[in-house]
Amino acid sequence: MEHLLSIVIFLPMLGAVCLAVVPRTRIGAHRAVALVAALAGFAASLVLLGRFQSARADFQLEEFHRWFAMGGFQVNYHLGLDGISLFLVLLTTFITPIAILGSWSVTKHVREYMIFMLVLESGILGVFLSLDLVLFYLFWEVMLIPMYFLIGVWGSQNRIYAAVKFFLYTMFGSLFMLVAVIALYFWHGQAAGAFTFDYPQILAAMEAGRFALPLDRQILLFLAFGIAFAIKVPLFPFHTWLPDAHTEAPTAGSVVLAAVLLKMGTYGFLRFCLPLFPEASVTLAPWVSVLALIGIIYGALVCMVQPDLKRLVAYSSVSHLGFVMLGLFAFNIYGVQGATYQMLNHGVSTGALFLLVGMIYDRRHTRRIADFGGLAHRMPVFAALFMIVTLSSIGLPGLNGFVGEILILQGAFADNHTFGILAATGLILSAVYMLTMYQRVFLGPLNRDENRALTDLNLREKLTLVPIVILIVWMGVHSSTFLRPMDASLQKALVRVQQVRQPPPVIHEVNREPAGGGAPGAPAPQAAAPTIR
Amino acid sequence: MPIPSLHVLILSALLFAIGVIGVLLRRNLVVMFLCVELMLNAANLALIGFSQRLGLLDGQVVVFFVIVLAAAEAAVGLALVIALYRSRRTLDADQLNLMKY
Amino acid sequence: MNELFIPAILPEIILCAAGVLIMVAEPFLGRYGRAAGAALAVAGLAGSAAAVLLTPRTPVDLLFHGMVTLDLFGAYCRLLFAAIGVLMALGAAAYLRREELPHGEFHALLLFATAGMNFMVTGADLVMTFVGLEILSIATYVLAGFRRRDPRSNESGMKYFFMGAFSSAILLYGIALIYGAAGSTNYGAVRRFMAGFSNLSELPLMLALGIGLVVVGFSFKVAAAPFHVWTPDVYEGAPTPVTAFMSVGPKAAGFAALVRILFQLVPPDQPVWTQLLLVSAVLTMLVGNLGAIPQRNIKRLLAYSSIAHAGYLLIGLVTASATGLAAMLFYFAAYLLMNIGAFAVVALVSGPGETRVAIDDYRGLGFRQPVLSFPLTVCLVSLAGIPATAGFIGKFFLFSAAVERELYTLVIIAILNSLVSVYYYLRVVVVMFMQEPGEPAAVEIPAAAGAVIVACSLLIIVFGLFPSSLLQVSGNAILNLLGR
Amino acid sequence: MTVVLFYISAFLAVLAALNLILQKKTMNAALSLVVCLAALSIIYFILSAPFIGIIQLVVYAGAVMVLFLVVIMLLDPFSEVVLRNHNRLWVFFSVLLGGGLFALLAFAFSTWQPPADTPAIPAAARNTEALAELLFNKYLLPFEAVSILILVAIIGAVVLAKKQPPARR
Amino acid sequence: MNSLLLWIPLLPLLGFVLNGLFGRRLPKPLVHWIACGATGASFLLAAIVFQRFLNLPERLVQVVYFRWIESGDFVANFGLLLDPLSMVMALVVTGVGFLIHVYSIGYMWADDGYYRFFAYMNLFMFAMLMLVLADNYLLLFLGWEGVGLCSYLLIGFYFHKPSAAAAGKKAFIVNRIGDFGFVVGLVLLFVTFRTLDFRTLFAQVAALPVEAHYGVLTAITLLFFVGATGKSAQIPLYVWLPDAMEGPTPVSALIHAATMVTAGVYMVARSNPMYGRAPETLFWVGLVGALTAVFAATIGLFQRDIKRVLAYSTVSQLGYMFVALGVGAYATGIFHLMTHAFFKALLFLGSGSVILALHHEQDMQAMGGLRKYLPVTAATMWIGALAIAGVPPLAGFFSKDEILWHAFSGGARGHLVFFGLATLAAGLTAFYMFRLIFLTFHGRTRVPEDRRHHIHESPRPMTAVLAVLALLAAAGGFVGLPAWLGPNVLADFLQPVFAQLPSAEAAAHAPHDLAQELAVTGAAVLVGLLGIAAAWLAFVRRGALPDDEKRLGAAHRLVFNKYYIDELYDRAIVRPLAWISESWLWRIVDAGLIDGLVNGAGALAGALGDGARRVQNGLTRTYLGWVAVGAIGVGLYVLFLFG
Repeated sequence: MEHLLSIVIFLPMLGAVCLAVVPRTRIGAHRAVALVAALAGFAASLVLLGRFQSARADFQLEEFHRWFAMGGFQVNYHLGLDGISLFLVLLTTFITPIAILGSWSVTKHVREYMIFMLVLESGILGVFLSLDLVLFYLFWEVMLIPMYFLIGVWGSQNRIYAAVKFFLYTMFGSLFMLVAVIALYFWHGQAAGAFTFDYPQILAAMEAGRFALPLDRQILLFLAFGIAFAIKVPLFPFHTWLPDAHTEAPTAGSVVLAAVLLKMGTYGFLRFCLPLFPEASVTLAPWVSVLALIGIIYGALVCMVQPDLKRLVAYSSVSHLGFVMLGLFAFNIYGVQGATYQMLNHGVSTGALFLLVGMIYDRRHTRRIADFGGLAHRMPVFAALFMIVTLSSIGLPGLNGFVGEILILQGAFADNHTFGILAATGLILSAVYMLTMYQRVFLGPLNRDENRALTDLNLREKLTLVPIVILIVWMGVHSSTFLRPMDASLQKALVRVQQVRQPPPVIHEVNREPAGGGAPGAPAPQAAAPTIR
Repeated sequence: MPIPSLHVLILSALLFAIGVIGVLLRRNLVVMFLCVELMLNAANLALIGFSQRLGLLDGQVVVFFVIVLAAAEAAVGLALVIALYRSRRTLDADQLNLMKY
Repeated sequence: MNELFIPAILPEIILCAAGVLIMVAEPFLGRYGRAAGAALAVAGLAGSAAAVLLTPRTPVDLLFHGMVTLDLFGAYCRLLFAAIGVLMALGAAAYLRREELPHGEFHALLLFATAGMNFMVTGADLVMTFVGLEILSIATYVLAGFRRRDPRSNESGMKYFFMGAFSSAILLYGIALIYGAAGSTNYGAVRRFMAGFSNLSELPLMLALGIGLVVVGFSFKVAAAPFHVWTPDVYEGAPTPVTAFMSVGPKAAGFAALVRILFQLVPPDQPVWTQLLLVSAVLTMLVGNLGAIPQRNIKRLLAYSSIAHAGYLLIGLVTASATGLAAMLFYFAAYLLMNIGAFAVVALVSGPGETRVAIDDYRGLGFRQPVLSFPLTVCLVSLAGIPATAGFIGKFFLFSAAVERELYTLVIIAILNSLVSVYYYLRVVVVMFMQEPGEPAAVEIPAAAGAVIVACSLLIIVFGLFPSSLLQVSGNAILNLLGR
Repeated sequence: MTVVLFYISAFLAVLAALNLILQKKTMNAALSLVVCLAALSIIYFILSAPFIGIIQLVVYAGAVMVLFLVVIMLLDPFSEVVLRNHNRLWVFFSVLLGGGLFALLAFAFSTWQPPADTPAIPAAARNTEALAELLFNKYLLPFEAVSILILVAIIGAVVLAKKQPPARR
Repeated sequence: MNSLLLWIPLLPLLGFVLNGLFGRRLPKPLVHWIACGATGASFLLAAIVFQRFLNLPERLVQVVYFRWIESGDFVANFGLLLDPLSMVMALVVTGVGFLIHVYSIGYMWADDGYYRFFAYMNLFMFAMLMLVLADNYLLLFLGWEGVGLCSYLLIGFYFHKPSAAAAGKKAFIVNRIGDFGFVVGLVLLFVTFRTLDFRTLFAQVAALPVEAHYGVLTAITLLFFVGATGKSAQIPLYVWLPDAMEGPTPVSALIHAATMVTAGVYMVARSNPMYGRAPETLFWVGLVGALTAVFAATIGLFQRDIKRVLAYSTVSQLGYMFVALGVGAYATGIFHLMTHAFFKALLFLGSGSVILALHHEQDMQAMGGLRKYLPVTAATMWIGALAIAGVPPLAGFFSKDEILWHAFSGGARGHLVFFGLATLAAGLTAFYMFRLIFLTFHGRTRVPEDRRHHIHESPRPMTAVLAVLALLAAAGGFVGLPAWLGPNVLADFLQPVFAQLPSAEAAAHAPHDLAQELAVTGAAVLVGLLGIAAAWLAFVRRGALPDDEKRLGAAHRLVFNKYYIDELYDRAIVRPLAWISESWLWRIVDAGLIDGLVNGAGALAGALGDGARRVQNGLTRTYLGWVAVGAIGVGLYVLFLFG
């Protein structure tokens, strides 16, 4: 089983190959094969979970092969798993079968659809597991193509614009990343004497001091990597592809897009930007954080006025991912762990939201909020499930969203009080837009004739949602299942950036001051730390 | 008394320039072609001039090849002109703009 | 070793013999003529490839009194040309039948053109290179005007001819200047002559100008801006298989010749042409990519795309590094696969008389003709430089070479160009898969053409995922060329 | 004597060239080129390239130009437009380009410092012999290659110019 | 003990799960047996635990079950803390909760969403119990938000009514605004003390000297208080509570009177070690409480909807509790919380009984003279009204009197202002409560003829509950006798919780001027009686009706429309925000600016492309010109480099 990671990555691809030979007309078989392949992927990733050693911070289950070379250029096939990628992998393999199960409504070119879904899954898994920068880039880009097709072929009205926009936007960023990867290769090679694209090796050289990047270069590289990631996240103001893509994509496309694809961006920041360019990260953190904050508030505000369900959910992603970014750039364990947790949460919750919206879209072929109202009368189960997911999305304690949000807020606040406070407004705004939407769709009188004939969820639909709901509760109640294994790796990822930023301004003295509130009596080191009095 | 090679070369350059101007100015395909021939000949003259000045015969060999080439080019070029004329009934270069932009 | 070392030119001999044989045999073969012509062509090309492979490598570059050189670089290019020829011969057969074009002549000209290209890349003397170039050019003029009843083809041939003849004259003048300044047309001799000047600014202006004009001549061939102007018109009007050929064969040959001139005629450690090439590269990429955006005709689109690719390839020359040049060599191979693949599809879809060449004619092709649409998509994706394709690997190393030389601005421009290119390549994909299908365009797929299409797309992916061997070979070829 | 002859020929060549580009009638233009070629051939003789001079006369001015004349007569001998349809800008531009090229080349030539002592090249009968020596030894390969060139040209000319086969479709 | 404790909140949760998943298919009796059984069992458990608790040497139990959230040193356990305070709360919550569950059997019997109702109620019980039993702030916050959710669900229980749906949403969002403060306080707390656990935290806080002023503590406590204003409906976040009356009446009784809305009070009391060291905050707590008490009471004067009167009364009474907290009389605050739970639940349930009898008529204009139709209801409500008016010896008297006394005698800043306001509020309370009583039960009935014979007293379970609550409202006050009358059992019991710093109770129980205290008591009773008398004069003697109040003109309109505060919020915050979001952020920034830039870049590329291809004019000679230009360009380059 030393190829476990490869197996996880390529199992879906294998399924796609199998699908290619199933005759075109056997739609049932296409669905079954796809589902089985995706489930097999999930099973394989569970094996991964079983073999994962939580206490280790470094990469596990590594695979290393020489891949191709020209002259001195050596590109390797290097895979590895750590606490950061573990759950993202699991999330991917968990969401994909659900997304496939939620795509029964696709009747056009089912085989190709399923093939693209599976290839997409492979691509995403590759992104999370690659340790060679070129390999990473390869997977990063490859997964664009199936997504592009999924949006463009199986999407709704404005799909072509959305698909092309998605592709170009993402490509724009990632090309810069490619240049950065190459530049890093040379700079590392010139400094350390060994030319390699191997991420752990470069990092090790940095840690050992063999390779030190000056700040200006760090900033350049950070920006080049960062723009690719920021677009994927999407960080304000690079987000405008997302409402279009999410809205126009078919249900499963939106699900995968929201649940997993966006995480590639935040994952990138965490995996590459923070450890590789700590000084630049620290220097630019205020800017990133401000953008993240704008994203949180701006996304939420725009959400409030969206007339389209999917668009609303899409903008809510902007807001939620803003939280994640804010947490990452707080550079403390709460923030980063919360952010990582929030990635999973967002994957589960928003994925579920898109599934739910898809179910109602399948019935009514509209996503306009104004076309609904009072659906809870006809579809109580649906309404209840929607409610649970909504609550998860607005961070109700006891459900998954809260754990991430509170940790992020804690992290952000510990880092910068203002950021923390501003971010907390997201709590209010998310409740506003989600509950308003819920009210307009499900509550009130059932006053549209088209809605009277609606049927509640069928067994398949319930089956797609139940695992998610279970996960939502589980993650909300027993978060240590997930927090513990990622702990060591996250601590490690933070080491370098924390070394740069010292002393950490997180410890507060309870400052005593005279009754009149005059000069602070705090000793000098703490004087720099912001304190609320 | 030897001919100053500079003069030969200047002549060559002059002819070459005239050829270029002719190609650019004339619209008749055949005349344009003739101007191209003039350019080739200018090059030939330069080669001969160099050959003479350097005392190396290689230049003349090249000219030999160029003449052959010119013949071949003429054959193909004129065949193309004929084919074109058959389908378009014109020799105006400016009407050769079915494909543009 | 005997200077008249026949194995050195055996591939060309085989090619010419095969060409002549086709011409001679064709009238006697009657209805088998078509198949036999193609078969003979393929055999000839295969023979030439075999000859290349079997020829012992000699370090001597003074074969035939310094006319040709036998090195890895030349061998690599000749193999490439043989491959192009084979793909062309296979892919074009059905087209020739459909358009009722004289196939014997086509194949013969194809073989001769290949021979010409071979001379271009093996030539160690400007005269040899020039003659090779002219063989190639004249053959291509004819091929471009091959559909002689079609005014577009006439026009294409005519334009190409004029532009070609004009730039040949310039090239020739450049050769004259070099000859005059250095006293020789032999690469080695000129290089040694130049090596005598420690300071480059002492170089005779005439020599420099001569080299400049020679570079102009080949830049025309590779469609580097501003010498690219002929490309869209000529590509659009020429018969599609010929367009395919022109977009890969002469371009590769031109680049190979440029490499020889810039790194063998000019001492390789004196990259004096960098700025010029850089400007040209930038211009070429911009013109090609921007010009492609508004195109509605797929052949014209691919023409602009081929200009753009010339721009990318020029990056290899600009870097003047082993990495860049090797990347360029690799890119030749990748590029020939994707372009021939794409044009093969275009040729099939275009229909009798090449009437269906608008991009909109591809509407609904996607799921109806997957054997065409998916390979075409692969080709386009590869042209766009998206990973897991050979096109990506090529671009990756080209960009790497540029970064290695710290040509960051160039790289940024190049990647922005790639982005633009993605847009227009995707448009074709959009039309094929995503727009509502128009009238059914049932395209019959002949076996040979289908095989070419599928083979190209498969190889694109294979070389995209496992490029090692090809990279190694191209790297060695360049090291060999640079004498390292 | 030869010097005078050279300058006269040179003058003639330039004159003929100018006539070529200014002449209205295609036929006249072609004839001016013939004159120009002849003048050049004289110069070749003067510059100790008698063999090339003869070839120039026989092959070039003779055969090739005849080809041109035939084609001109075959096609549309009297249709011509010279400068009439051109805007002044284009004329200016063309002349500028030509002039620029000339200036460039002339400047390059003027800076040329040829080697001080050079062997005289064999002239007259020796010339042909020496040329042959060179052609069939050193330039054997290009010489052979040129034969392919001609072959290609023949094939091409035939393919392009032969009568249309009756349409079968 | 450990597992018993856990089952107190867990049983209702189980009830929720059962009813939530299967309730739709279960017969109604089973549904309410599950729900009431769970709550009842929970109450019993609480009682058993109480009994054992009393026997413990140290009355403090903390049990950690598992680690809920852990990141670095940020640890939040799932752990329960039982101390006198949470014990009292648990008893009140389960006790009142159980009664209201039983009441609901009758009240909700006819409703389609029977199972849903009970499921939500059980969930509420769980959340509320988590709130009071949590051993750390984060878990408290879980309960805090949980009760908010249940409040949302239950207010919007009649979701087909747009007003109900909107009211539910409003409640949630306004609560969230408060929670914003709470969360910020929470993170600040953690940043400061690196713990969220009550015991660890309070031990740290207790180690600080009392007399100093702590900026951070003031900030934390103020932020927590923001949370409390949301949950406990204080100015400025009280606006949701009146709207919350859209929910079924038992919900109003349980959640919006007896338990949930007191969570803020509980939380402040729970945090007393911190508040004790933040006198600035305490001042604000008291001030906000006092102002709210008066402000809400004035709005209550003119309301016509019987439940809205009670709602504003609740807001006002909550203000009272905060006054108590503000002067440092935590135990008194809790005492009032408890008595208020009894009498306000009673009043709400009574009004529910009225509403049920009148087929969901809530306007008091259409009531009157119901005494003879609904004798039990009338009698119990009389008791409740007397209790809230502070008539001795009913429960309200003791608690209110104690608050007034503490306000009067305490040393806190502004205590006399609080005292004045609170006394005023007491009078107003008495007035509007008896306005309610008189308008509803006395005078001539204004129920239309045809509907009169439908009026029946509520079924037995409901009246029984009313009776029990009346008993509690009447006698509940005796656990907190004033010092001159006897031992204050409750305060003594709670004493360990509030003993960490000198509290107002301690001061109050110290030897003091008995005459002064009696004077205050007398004044309070007098004010209450005055209020009752005024109401009697106006509505019995003069027989005024709500419609007649309109004659008061602008003042009435202003008060009746709740000072237009809702409209103010709408105009000042809600609409501008929506406008900015829609017109500016979305349409201009998003679609216009950013996408404009993106699409503009595309268009620019397209335009450039168009330009680039213009070069391709199809004319060979132009092309040749370009080649010549290129050649000259190369020449010039060469000239420049080598010339």
